[in-house]
Amino acid sequence: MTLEGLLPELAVIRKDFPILERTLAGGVPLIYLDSANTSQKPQVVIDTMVDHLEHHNANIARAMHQLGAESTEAFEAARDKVAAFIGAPERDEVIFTKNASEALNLVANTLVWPGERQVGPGDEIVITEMEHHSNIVPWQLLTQRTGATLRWFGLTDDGRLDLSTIDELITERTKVVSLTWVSNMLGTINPIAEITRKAHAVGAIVVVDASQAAPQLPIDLSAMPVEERPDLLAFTGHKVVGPTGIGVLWGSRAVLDALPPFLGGGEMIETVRMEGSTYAGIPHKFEAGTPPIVEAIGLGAAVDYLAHIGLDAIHAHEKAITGYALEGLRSVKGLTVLGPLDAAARGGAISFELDGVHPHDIAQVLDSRGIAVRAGHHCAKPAHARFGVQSSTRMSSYLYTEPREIDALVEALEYTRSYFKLDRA
Amino acid sequence: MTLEGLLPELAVIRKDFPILERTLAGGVPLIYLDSANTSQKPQVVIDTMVDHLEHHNANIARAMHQLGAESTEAFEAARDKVAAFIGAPERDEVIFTKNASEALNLVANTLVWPGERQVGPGDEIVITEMEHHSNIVPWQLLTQRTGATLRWFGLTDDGRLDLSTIDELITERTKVVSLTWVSNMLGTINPIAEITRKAHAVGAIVVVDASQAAPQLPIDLSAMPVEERPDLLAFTGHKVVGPTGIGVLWGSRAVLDALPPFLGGGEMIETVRMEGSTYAGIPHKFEAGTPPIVEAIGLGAAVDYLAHIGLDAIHAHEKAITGYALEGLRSVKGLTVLGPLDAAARGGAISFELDGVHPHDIAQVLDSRGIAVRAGHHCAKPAHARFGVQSSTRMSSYLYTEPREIDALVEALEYTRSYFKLDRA
Amino acid sequence: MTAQDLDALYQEIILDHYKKPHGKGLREHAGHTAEVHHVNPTCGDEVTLRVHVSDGVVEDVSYDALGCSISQASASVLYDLVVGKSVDEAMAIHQAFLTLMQGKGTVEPDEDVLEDGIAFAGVAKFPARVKCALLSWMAWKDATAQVVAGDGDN
Amino acid sequence: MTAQDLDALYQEIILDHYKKPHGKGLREHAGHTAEVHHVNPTCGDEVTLRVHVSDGVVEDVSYDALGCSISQASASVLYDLVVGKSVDEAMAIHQAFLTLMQGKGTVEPDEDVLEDGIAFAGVAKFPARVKCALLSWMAWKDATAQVVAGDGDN
Ligand SMILES: Cc1ncc(COP(=O)(O)O)c(C=O)c1O
Ligand SMILES: Cc1ncc(COP(=O)(O)O)c(C=O)c1O
Repeated sequence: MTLEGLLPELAVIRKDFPILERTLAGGVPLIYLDSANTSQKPQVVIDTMVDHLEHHNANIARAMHQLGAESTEAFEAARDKVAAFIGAPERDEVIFTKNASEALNLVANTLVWPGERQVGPGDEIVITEMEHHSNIVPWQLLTQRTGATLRWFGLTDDGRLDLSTIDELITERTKVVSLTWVSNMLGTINPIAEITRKAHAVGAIVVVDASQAAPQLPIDLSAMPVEERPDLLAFTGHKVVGPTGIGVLWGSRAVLDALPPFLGGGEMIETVRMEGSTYAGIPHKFEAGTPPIVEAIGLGAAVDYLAHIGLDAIHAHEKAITGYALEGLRSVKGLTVLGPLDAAARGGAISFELDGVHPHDIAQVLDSRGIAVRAGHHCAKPAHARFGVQSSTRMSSYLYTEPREIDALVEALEYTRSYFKLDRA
Repeated sequence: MTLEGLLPELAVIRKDFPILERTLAGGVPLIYLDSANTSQKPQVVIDTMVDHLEHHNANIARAMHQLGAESTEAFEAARDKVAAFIGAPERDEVIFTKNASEALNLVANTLVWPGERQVGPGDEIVITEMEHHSNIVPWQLLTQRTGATLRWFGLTDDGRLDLSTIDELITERTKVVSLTWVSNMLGTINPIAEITRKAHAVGAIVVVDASQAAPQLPIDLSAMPVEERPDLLAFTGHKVVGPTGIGVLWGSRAVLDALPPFLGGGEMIETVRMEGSTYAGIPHKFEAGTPPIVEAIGLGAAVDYLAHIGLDAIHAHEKAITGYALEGLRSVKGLTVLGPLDAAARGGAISFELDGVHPHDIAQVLDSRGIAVRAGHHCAKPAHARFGVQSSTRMSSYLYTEPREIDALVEALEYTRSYFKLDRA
Repeated sequence: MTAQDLDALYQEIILDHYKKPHGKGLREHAGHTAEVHHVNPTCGDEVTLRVHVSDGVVEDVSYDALGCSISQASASVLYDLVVGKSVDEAMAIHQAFLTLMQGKGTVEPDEDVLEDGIAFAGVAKFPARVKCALLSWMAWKDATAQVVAGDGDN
Repeated sequence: MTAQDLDALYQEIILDHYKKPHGKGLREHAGHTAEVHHVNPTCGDEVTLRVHVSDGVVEDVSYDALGCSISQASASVLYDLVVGKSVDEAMAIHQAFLTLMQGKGTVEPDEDVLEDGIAFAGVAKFPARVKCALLSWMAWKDATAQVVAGDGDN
């Protein structure tokens, strides 16, 4: 079957991902619909890492020998690739962390300490009810520790941000607005530009969690008008076909320079004396210790791979698959999708409920047919609470997903209904 | 040539490390003497990572499907392997971080916040003048931020801890003693048991930086008498033939339970509500976000590899090579070794000065002959300052180092002397 | 898992308990009771469980649980197995259930002790689901320990 | 690097400047001066450098430097090249040296402008050493900018 917008070379792309050849217990082939959780890795990412480990491995920056120079060059080239991937105004504004969670904590953690941007009692931090726990807990810790107040954008019934309260939420007291670009549970794409403009008008900084956006939306920070450009943006390597152990924090030089150091140690210093130390400039200031070298290099290969296919094409593919999936899911009796129903206005993660079957049980039946989905709260408990559900089942596609996999999902959901004898109850 | 104590299967072991086949510019074979900076990786570590990425990749804990179960099992098995490697009393006391630096910062960072162990004005933290920057800067940040005082063990002229001041340093005011087990610059092996006993007697906790110890000394925490067992111990994956992007913090359950959370986010929570969150037990409490999954799995393979060869055998090998190297270096005119001269009492990192040539220039000449050493301050500026030097050259061996590589180093140092015409000056 | 594994997991007995759980709901009691709230952090399953003990006998176990079929059914089976037993007997049953669940599918359950609980033998093969089956049992143990220690209301 | 590269890096001129650096030492001056301290964080090389400008002319550059042959020689060459020149001329020379060093070995140096500085062409091929060569030049630019902006002592 062909669908408008699908990647033309889909069969070729699938060949790039060795795991897609896997068969599971009972000889069932794998149907991987859990890419919002973590994406699969193309051969080129794996090979790049292997080549590094087998031929160029050395510590970076500090090593003067040839392996050290090769390793440093590969690591810094990865920074250039990531900078290009998000259109960063400056390559030194790209900081490597271990995942998106660390990137978000880096920001929340350093805002506690003396500096231009220090947060204190009376200040307000605004987040949203659809955030991933990694963009909630750091701010809860920050506000508990500083006496600042945490405020929340609510959600509309169809899973969008409720912007009707924006003027009460974003005020002169607001120091930081932190929100996700694309929801990992509801799929919602948030109006980052509008909110950033509003936050900047009151002098607040904006942190964008791009963990779900980076895999599927073209991002070009340089092309954004400054008023609408977030000050900080985080994403995670393993969701953009890169390895685990690597994440990215991009920040404008002005804001990063104004933050005090996060972790202290090797590589982040200018000089260390017993009486006190001074720190290196960005990006090194925030990269204490031996960084995830081979992981950064793998991430460089990953974003190159995505860029080669083209983020516009990937986005179109996601939209096509998501639209097809929404349609298919609608045909299943008793199934309710949480979040926007318009494929054009959302990302590729679709969470749903099926009357009478708990998400774990759905996932288990699906798994017996080789279909991998996620069941649970997807690290978004407040969003689940908002919709009065304790957990949900989530399917999430990516550039390697085929329509026939969606067909298999829909069929397996029908099977689940019959397995649990829902029509007899 | 054979030397007492060398690993019997040295030639076979070398074959396990693909990079050792590398030739450099001009066809010169690689002589890698920079293992204290980062170690090379055996094929089994690389293959384990590739197998995971190609066949089992999935996010852990949260994923209920077969790939998720395989990935979780492999990740948690890696924790068991690491626990066994250091003889941890409990496997849940092993926390995965991104490197040793993060592990040390985790401790220094959480001691700032309310909890049984909170540090405040008047409290004292004791470290030593031979620490790596990663075990200095976190404590400088902690003391600056809490009003506590940082105190230092000095060094003797032959590069050992000056224990004569121990009674003035470790007192009722001491809350934490943090020190390296083996110095990455001087090679010194510190009397951890003695210092821990002393610190415990005054109720202080002891943090041991085992970044250089873990690669070469057998560690068995369970076998240590409790009074002499450190409370926390950190090391880094890339120095124990594992990948970058992974480090370990071991801590006794009692101390880890008493520390507040470090980074907030997915996986470290029990429940998240808008009004506040509660946290999971160890180890998850300290593992926010998607952990370095494939890196932990690679580290598991790495410590298994080392354990298979045997840490006693590796330690004996290191001693033999270090003794041989100390002897060879002594033959070079104008060369001074910094640190203890007795191979039995030190680790395998040997830093030295060569009269009349700057360390960079030495490293450069060595590099033209394929010999990789480190030149600089080795992230130990206070220790360099203590010995009145700004930088030094460091050779460091590991389980794959052969005596002929030491011969090549000595010969290249002679060549360096002639290249810079030292005898004519 | 295969389709066969699936059937081993979802035994009829489990599905029956799931559809018609025994003892569900929170009940008030005079005397020694303790209430606990346990959560499975990974999936969000929750249980609030109250234990009422009198003269060393488990008089009632009442609970409010949100979760999958396995976790619901296991609370129901727990209720059947421990109510009316002495605390010691009940703890022994708890131990038998724990042993079964942690046995990775290798432990042969004793029907005399575990009754409907033997249906959970299939669950033991799925590490991800063992936590579901144990949620209410762990909560029960915790609450009972509190009553016995006198921490509960009395 | 090969033995040939090594010779390209350590040209005689560089080694001569290293052994007998020109203008080394910190000197006191009345009038417009500024002092800066720069460090190469990776290797620890350090320079304290003082610039004395009068009537738009670089009257003196005095320095105290700890570092390798490349960094020492480049401070010496810097001294030769900029002292006595107008600030504008000196800045142009600085720019030419910078271009050479950042050219990865592809830039052909102009001997009329850079004099002994052309010996650093070989260094440009070694990224790890470019920083050494630039340390004092960056310090000089920083200090000179401060004097010109009037931030220095006067
Ligand atoms: C003694 C010591 N401590 C800490 C570290 C820091 O390790 P990492 O850079 O992997 O965090 C190192 C190595 O660089 C070390 O040698
Ligand atoms: C929206 C969002 N934010 C943050 C994260 C955290 O990413 P990581 O677990 O890699 O830190 C995730 C993924 O789990 C996510 O989907």
